[in-house]
Amino acid sequence: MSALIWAVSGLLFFLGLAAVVLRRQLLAVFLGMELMVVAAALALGHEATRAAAGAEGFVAVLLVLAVAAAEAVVGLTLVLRVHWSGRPAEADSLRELRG
Amino acid sequence: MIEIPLAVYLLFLAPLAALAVGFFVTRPLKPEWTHIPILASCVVVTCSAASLAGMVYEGRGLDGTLFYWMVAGDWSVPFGVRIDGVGVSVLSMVSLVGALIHVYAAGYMKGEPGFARFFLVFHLFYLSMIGLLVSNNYVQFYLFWELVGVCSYFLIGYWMHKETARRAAMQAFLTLRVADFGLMLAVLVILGLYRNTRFAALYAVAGALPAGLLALLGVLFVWAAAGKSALFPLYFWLPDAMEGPTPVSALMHAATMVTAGIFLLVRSWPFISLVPGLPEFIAVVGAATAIFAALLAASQTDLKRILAYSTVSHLGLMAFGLGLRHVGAGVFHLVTHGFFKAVLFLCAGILAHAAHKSTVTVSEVGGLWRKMPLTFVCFTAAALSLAGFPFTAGFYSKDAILDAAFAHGGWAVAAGLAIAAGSAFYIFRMLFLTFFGSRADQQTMEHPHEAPPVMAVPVAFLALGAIGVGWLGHGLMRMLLSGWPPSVPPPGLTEPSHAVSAAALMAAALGAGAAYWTTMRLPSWDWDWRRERPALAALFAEDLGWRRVPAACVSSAVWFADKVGRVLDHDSWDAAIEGSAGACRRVSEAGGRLATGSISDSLWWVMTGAAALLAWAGYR
Amino acid sequence: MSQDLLTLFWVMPAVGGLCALLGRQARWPALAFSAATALYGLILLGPASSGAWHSAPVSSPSWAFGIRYLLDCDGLSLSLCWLTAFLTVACVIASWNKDYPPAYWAAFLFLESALLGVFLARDLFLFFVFWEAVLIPMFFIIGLWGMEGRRHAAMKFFLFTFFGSIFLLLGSIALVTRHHAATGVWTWDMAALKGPGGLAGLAIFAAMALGFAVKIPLVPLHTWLPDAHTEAPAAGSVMLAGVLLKMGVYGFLRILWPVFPKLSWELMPWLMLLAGVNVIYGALCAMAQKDLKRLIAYSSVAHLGFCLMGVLSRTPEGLLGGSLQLLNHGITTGALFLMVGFLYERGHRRGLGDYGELYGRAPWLTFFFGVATMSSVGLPGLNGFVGEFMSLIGVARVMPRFVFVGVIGVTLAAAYALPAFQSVFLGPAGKASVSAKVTDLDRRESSLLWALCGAMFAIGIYPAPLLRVLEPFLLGLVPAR
Amino acid sequence: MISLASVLGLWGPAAVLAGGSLAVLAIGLGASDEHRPPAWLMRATAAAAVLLALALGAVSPEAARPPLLRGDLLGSSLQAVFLAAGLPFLFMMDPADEVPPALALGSLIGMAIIAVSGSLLALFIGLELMSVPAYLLVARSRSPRALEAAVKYFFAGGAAAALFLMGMAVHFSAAGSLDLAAAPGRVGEAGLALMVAAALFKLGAVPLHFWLPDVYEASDPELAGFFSTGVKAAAVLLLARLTGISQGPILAVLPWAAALTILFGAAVALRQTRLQRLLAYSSISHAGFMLLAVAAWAGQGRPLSAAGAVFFYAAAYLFMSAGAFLWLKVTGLSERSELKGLARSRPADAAVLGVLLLALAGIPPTAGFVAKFLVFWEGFKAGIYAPLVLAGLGAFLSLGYYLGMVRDMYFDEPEGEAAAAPEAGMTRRCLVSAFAVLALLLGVMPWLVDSLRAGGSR
Repeated sequence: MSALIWAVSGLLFFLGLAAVVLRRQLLAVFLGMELMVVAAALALGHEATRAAAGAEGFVAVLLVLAVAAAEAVVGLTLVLRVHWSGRPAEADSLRELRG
Repeated sequence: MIEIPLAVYLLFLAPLAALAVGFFVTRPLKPEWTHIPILASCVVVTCSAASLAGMVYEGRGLDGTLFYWMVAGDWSVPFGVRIDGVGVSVLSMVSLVGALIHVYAAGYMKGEPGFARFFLVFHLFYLSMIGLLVSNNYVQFYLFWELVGVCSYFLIGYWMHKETARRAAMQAFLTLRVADFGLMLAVLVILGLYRNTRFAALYAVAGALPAGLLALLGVLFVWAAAGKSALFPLYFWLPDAMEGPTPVSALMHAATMVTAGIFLLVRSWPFISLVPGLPEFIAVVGAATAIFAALLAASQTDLKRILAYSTVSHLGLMAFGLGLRHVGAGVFHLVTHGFFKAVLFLCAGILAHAAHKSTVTVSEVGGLWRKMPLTFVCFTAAALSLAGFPFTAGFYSKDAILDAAFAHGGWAVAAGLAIAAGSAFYIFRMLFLTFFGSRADQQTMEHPHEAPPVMAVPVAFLALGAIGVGWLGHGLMRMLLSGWPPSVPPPGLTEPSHAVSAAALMAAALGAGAAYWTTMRLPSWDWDWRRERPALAALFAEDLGWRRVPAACVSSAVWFADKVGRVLDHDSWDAAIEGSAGACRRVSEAGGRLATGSISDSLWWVMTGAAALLAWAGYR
Repeated sequence: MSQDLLTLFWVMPAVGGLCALLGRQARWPALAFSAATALYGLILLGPASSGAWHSAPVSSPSWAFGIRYLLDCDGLSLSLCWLTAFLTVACVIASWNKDYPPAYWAAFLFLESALLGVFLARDLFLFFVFWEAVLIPMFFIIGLWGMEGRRHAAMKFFLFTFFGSIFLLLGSIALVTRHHAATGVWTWDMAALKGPGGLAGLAIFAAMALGFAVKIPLVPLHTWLPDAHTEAPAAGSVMLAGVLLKMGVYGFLRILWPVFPKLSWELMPWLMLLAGVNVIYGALCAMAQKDLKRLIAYSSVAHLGFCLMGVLSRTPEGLLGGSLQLLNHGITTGALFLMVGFLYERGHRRGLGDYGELYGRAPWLTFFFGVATMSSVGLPGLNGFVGEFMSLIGVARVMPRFVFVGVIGVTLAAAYALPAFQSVFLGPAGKASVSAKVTDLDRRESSLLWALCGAMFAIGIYPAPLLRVLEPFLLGLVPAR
Repeated sequence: MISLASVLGLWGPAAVLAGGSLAVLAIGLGASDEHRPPAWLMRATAAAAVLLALALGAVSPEAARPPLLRGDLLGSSLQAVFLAAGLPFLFMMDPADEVPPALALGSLIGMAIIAVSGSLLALFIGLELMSVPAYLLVARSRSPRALEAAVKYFFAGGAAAALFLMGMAVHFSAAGSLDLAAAPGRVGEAGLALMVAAALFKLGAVPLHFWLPDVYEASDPELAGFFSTGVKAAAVLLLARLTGISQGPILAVLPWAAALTILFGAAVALRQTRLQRLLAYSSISHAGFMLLAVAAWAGQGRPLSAAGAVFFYAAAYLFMSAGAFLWLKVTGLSERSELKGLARSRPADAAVLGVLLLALAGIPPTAGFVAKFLVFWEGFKAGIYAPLVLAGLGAFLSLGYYLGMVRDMYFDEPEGEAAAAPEAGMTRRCLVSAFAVLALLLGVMPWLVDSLRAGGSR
């Protein structure tokens, strides 16, 4: 059972990773990031059931989701600011800082 | 501690005091009086040399230390004095001839702009020559040996405005420096193995030295002597050194400095004589130099250059005598040569002084014996002594060498006779061209006048010496015995058999006759062969091509230095290091370009970094 | 008490530097403090020669890891301190009537205080701090008041020495940690440290030797020297050649020999080879130079090669000769650079062909330059000869065949020094020559040179007292073979 | 039983900071739009909160065992460093509204949590709490490219956080608990690797550093100063905590990563023309040295005596780097070419920057030298020789630009008219020169390390 969960979590993590690295649009990258966080949360939740240390795992999942939410707020505002500034929300449009 | 007599201290202190007074007192205040304290010190030195000679004559030699010069823990180099036969005999000649030449110089150099500078350096040379003759260990010997070289640089180059004088001074100094390489290496090798270079200590252990070391030391000493005493390979600086004023030529390049080389050989004789074949080698080199130089002397037109080549020839002769293991004969000829060569140089000086030029060529003089009788008489006396006519000093000392040549037999006899004939030829050619019948195309001097007394008197004294010194031969030999290292056969002076004297006289007469025939009978012969065969004349002017060798050495050294200095050091190695800074810049720019600024690239790098860490953790 | 006396010795110039910085007229405090330091140095002779400092009680508390503020002064250190102090006074006087800002005078005093620190420090860490602190003032002296290419020369000087001192630092740390591993004691005292044997010892020795070699300079690492000397101001080159080059050989003597007695003896032939290359290479490069200062710089490379040869031989004559030659080279090359500075002040040119026939216009300058050239060529009777000759005796006692190279170096010395002297002072004045502008030395300059030439003659004629001062520490380095 | 002292010691700083941030926000909200509260008030309250946190931090907590939290000396000393880093940031901040001080306090809270965290979860929360306010602070900077930098920082930081999470999960599966305890087996080590990667990202170690130059260049100088000192000290602490739970394989890679970071940072900084970007790359190089210090400390089995090097480097770097960045703010220079001939036009400023640069280069007698010496010292004791030699070469390379800037200032003639010096207040100039003096003094009086060593060996 746990192998299946870990496979799903690994797959999700890898998909998120691929999105982060390969996709051009910022939102797609953001989604990839969230996907990786969710994969980690899934793994954590599963392990929490098995672990003997009580509720530590579950508390961790809750806190991770809270932190992910906070991150999302900040991330989306930044992406929107880029959009409003007239530049396409693409990774390539933000290349002035170089060298 | 051996009680050191006052005379020894005077030898050093008098010149030092004179130099101090000269430099600090008379030079700034009254430059033309600089020679007064210096002449006084010459007198003091000559007297103390005479007293030491008397002391040694009675057999009381001396070898003591004045003070410790270099010191390092238990090791030290003393600054000492060794008064023995060899040293004192040459010392007395040098001090006497030197003093007289000082007097002569006072007259000759009067009115010269650098009068004070000249006399100070001249006397410093005098002091260092004396120091060299009385020092008791090789390090101190090397000290004065180098000092003499430096003084010769400043004296030859006295007339700095003349380009030829400057080049001659530089050539002399560098050649002597190359020769001193040998002496310094020898002294260092001795110090390296024995930590002590006192002559007394080394003579005692001379027999026990390993053969290889002895050979090396011998060769090095000969190399050093060849430089200083102008033997064959390194003689070319001496003729050019005539650029200096005549007193310099007289003192240095006739009587004293050039004999230092021979003196070194005599001082190191216990080592040289133990090396099989080395004395013969010296004899061959000496003879070759003598004949070669005599030939060249005969072809020169400048009076002083003739005498310069004659000095080279006679130094060769001394080396020849030494080489034939007749040390006494060599030293005796050294002493007599000092006198008559000085007279010849001083007379040439008087002629030049009269013509108001630094030097005079043969074509400018002629038929002067009536106008300058005293100079003529002194010149002739010295010329006879040089050629070796009976009852002159040269006769006794030259015959002693010829006697050694006859004893050795074979090639030595031929060489001895050739030298005798050659030297007679060139000296009488000079005598006839200068003092008798003026040639048709000669420009005779306007109004030749006799030299002032301050120059004439010393010449006269020296001429007497040139004649009389010969009779002191036996006294000299007795003196040489005192302090002579026991391991070597004593330097005896055999009475030359009548046959030898006759043969020598015959050769000399032959030379004189040939000189008479070529100069008086065929008046223009001396000039004609030069015009008809310019190539031969040029060859002679270049010392039969030998002058090109040192010139080639110098230019190749400068070329090599430029290759190392400019090409290797500056253009390639330094450029490589500067280049490395450029390489850093290129790496830096490449690193900068790596940061493309796009988000996906930086994320890609983050992921690869994490993957690398993961792999590393997994792998270990 | 005794440590504080030594602290006062190196602090005095630093205080002087501060006064010079603050005061408007900087040259008077500079002269006052540098002269005071020089005189103070003489007072230290008494205790130094009797070795009173070494037994000084360890009063200073030890900072972390055994590092301690430890000063000591024996014959070798004291003589080098004298050289530093007197050369600084000479530099102050030499640049007296030039309108330099206060920072110039302060830089020289800070430089002097750092140099004194180097020669007095007995704690390896303290030695390193002073060793690096010397770089900053020298960097500014070359960079701010140098000639045309000063920017590049200052950077090259700093980077070269810094590169060497990184390895010196790594080597020192490795040495101390290895010493602790062997003896369990944290100490940085040079006298107490003993280097490990085997490969580790070799690595540490190589690292520290590299740090010192850059300073000597040993040939492959020497290319900073000609640039630094040519571009530094006259007084700057005097200090650079006079004292900074000595720190390298001093490092070998003070640290590497006592810490690695056996290893340094085994490595002696290789280092001797390097020193020999130094001598010949330096002389050949000097012969190829057209600029007077570059020529003297390369001659310093050759002279330092002799010092190193002497020091490497580990014989009484060699050690004392090498150390004496350090002082002699300081005096001789200091005088040469001073005079080139005076010449540059007048003619604003440094080339060999730019002058000629100066003996008429500047007889005293010619006399002093002649004496200095003869001393640098090694004429007996002057100081150069005594140092070089004793060094070569040391070499002859240890590697007889190698002394051939040394004597060739001595002969080559004449080949570059005398033609230079002759073309500048005696030779013909070409059409482009500026000899017309050259006037003779004034009283200030000639008094300076009289002192230096007096020292040359004194050491040349009677070196025994100075050799006795150097003896205490050096004779301890002679290995019991 | 949990004693009051330990609670105060552990929770105190974070709580006070939180209170301060709320107070600042309250003042901001309370005041209506017309009469805004005085600009300095917000920053003063924030600074007061930080000072109080510092005081509480000084109360050294015993090793209490409440859940999630565990304090030790290295934690409390590095906490002092990043709290101290906050002060100049707050002081030099342009007086706008209440948001930047609040964000700064938020970030400091995150760091305080890392300092006292006893479990991986607390570490993650601290990491995130430190980073998120930072994204916003960068976005609010005045530079036109601030937004671009903030976006880059956000996405890179987010990815790193995700990695950390995944590593935590993997480690949790192996260790069974989130405590900072070593997990058996290869799986635990793999999880740790991911977490260390995240820590290295935060520190700016080379392969993961590409975000750092852009962020430092676009943000205001005082913010960049805060990042280079405060955030980096926290990242070092995070890494130090993580090395505690490693069996060893990860520890072996740290020295090599450090050496690579030092060399790469110094090399690229050589040719930078914009000063803030140059200081960014130089801070990467210094991060490499701190990484080397941590590696040496961990290599020796994490003895407290070896922690002195980590602490002293962070402390010395605080003065040097913050000083340099604040110098840029005070003098308003931005291009390296503007430095030419500065010694003539503005000697005082040139002298201050000169001392700071010599300290950054690590030339005795400055604090930078003592810091580098300690790193070399601990490195040798830990036996990592080759990376040390590379670090030495890196220090040599860094001399190229540090000394290059000094050379430009002192030896060159000024090009073009000197940039008009902004009317920075005298107090700000004194602060910067104070930093320079401290950088010098720390080098000469290394008693600081002695006292720590004495404290540490207790």
